[in-house]
Amino acid sequence: MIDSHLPALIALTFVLFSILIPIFGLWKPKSSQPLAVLGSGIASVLSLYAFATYLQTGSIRYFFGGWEPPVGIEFVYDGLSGFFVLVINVVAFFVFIHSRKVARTEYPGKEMPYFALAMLALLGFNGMILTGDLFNLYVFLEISSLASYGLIAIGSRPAPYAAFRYLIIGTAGGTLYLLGVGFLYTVTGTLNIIDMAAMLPTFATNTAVVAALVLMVVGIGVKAALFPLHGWLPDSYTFASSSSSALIAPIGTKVAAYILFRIVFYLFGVELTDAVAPITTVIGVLAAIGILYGSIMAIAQTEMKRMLAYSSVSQIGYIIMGLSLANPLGFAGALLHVLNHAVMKACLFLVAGNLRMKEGHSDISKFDDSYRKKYPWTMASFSVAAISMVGLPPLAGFFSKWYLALGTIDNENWIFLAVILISSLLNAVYFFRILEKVYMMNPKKDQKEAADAKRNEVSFSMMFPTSVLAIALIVIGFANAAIVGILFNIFPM
Amino acid sequence: MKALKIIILVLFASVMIYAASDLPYRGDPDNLMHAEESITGTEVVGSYVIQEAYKDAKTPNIVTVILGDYRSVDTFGEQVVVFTAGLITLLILRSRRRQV
Amino acid sequence: MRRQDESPIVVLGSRLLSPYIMLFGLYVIFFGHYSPGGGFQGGTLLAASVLLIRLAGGRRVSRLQIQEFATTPLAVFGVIIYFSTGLVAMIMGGYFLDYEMLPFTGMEPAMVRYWGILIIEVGIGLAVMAILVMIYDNMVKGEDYA
Amino acid sequence: MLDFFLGHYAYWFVIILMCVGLYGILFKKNLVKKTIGLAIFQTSVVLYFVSIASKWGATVPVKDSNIPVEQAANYLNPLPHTLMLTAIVVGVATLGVAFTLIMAIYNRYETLDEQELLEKIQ
Repeated sequence: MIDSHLPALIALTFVLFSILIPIFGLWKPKSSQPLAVLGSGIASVLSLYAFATYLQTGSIRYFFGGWEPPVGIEFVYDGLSGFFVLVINVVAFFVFIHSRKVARTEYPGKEMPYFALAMLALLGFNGMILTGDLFNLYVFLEISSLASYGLIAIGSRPAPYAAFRYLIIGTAGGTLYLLGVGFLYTVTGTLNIIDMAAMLPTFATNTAVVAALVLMVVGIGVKAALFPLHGWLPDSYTFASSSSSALIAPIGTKVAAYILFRIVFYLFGVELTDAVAPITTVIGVLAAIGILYGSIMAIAQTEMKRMLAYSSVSQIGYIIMGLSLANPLGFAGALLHVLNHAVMKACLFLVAGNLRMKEGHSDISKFDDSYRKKYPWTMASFSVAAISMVGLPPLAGFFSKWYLALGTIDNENWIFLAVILISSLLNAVYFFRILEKVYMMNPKKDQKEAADAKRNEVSFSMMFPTSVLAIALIVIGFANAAIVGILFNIFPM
Repeated sequence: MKALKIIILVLFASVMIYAASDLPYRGDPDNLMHAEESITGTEVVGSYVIQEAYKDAKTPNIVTVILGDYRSVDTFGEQVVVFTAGLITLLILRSRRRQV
Repeated sequence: MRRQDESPIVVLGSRLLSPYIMLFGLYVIFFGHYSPGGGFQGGTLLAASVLLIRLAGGRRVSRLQIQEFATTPLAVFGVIIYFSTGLVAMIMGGYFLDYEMLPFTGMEPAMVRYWGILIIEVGIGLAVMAILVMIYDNMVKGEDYA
Repeated sequence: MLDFFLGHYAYWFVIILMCVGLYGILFKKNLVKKTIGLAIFQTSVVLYFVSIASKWGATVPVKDSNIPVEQAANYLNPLPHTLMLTAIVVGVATLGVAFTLIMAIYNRYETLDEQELLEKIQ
């Protein structure tokens, strides 16, 4: 009986906890963070169970209010949405474990609204992934965006300004998406994705449909930080508090990329998308430019969080590029990269959070070899994630790039292949310079102080999620064949 | 920078005019979204709710029935959006001193 | 800061108007089944009546109406009403927000839906009122932590 | 030609309003004015949805016992109206958050001009 309710239960868990946290938080503010961990833990278990159920019995459609789809709203739990839900909920669970100490130092006395908002942001992300209705997607998009603005505005001094810029551009993007939905509704008369997908081939030459596709891709592209629309991202991630950026960086842009997958593969279909407008080619080229631009800008940064933010711009390009290849290999590579990048980015931002907590900064130029003595576990996790980011074989990052490269070879798209290879080299440049500072001979001027550096590891609640995510990267690397086998089955054609 | 902004504005306006040129006429009862049945044979929401709303919920105001019943998850999401806005003011503007 | 002058005319006018606005808000919520209206519109009107008193009378008078610390629980309560309505329907064996499954015995399904819509409209009205007042209160304080 | 114009004039007004809103977002330096532009931009989409809901010779979507509901052409399409109730509320919530952020910015930097803000942040 519970099986048929799973899609709704995953999202409703977050509603329940976003209600429980204010109730208990007003009474005992300290209880907010454990409740958030509990909530996302339950959601992770549910999504794991739901994915196992999906593998056995197939996709689940959930009709809210008992109304059949064209009239009512449905949640669709199929392979793609199940995979994304699983990834984001598990990553969020580890980030919440980590944020206990951060909450006490960076925004004391504000745990209750902070964690309630984090729950609401996750509700929005889960709802966006699961929903099968275009307007309902807009509602969840706005929930998640508003909550993200709030989370980003907490942090260092310029954080509200970064959040405000994100608000302006993000809301404009959301409104463009709504307008695109309006055009599609005017032409077809329905809002359900499955229903509309059956009708759209009739209207392939309608200019309103062409404009709707362009507007929706631009609107969602803002959220996904697709290359020319990425302007809000570096400032937001840099100025936000460590736990906010660790929560939003791995999850937010992935979910927007998922909406692009939905629109291109499921709503329009690849052939129709290309017949309507050369969208896949255009976003592929933009993604390639974004990969190179993000990597080069990341090299120029000296602040670790800003470097990671630019690296996000570059990595989201891989996912969009896999989408634009529109073949099974590219699709599997992109999805595997969603998983890998979510884990890697979460791990790296948690490392940045650990350093900020202990050292008070995350400025790369001040790193030296006393760090490896002081923070052995943090730095080991960082090394694993960084090497995986560069894409060296036994680790997870290698395999997603491998499948993407195979996909480009399959399409005989040599330029994209070159972009992937060059970008890997650039990644190596900006990650190995940190590893070099930490592990190679780079002693402090004051020798005595360096020799006195004692082990000063962060507390267990911060070290545990960081290390688990790093170990997960190794596990994913060895289990890649099984994961890719599942991902090939998800491919819609 | 200013030139880029002007280009964006002009581009947007031209996309919109391009789209509007093929939109159905306003108020034409033969539009697909007002039709009784869609081209694939499924229900069209706009007509279905007009015909069935009173039978389903005994409520004359059709908009209320859609809002509260057919698309109640949208409305729930809407309430959550407002709730989110309230929490954000609480998060950003409340002082450091513990309230309550 | 300037001394706050209380104008008796403004206070009197607001106090005269406020109950009627509140009444109209309740009317809009409960008459949403028969005419344009509903939870959001009515909740906004309720909030307007509360805010009128807050604007005219200042803190001293508004304390008698809705206290500042009460707004968050009220908002949560409004969300709970909507959420639990859906959840009860789910526990009774239907889909989330399937009002037919609500445990009203001896009523035909259409009437159960009628009452279900009313319950959630009340929840929305409560939440919207509480949150708009909450936003106003927080903005008036306007203290920032940095 | 006249037919085309009469069928589409509502859309042209929406487009003009939208461009006004986008102009506000792109060119205005003051954060409050930017927010106003954003509000205009959102409202124009609301107007678009309301304008597509209309049918010639139909009445408001509240059941009237004198007008049979069996012919759907007698009533306006209620779905866009419902969607826009949601979108309006979302817009209001966004404005509330925007002004909250503006207040937080003003408390810290005591200016709302974008140029000055950027100088003060550097």
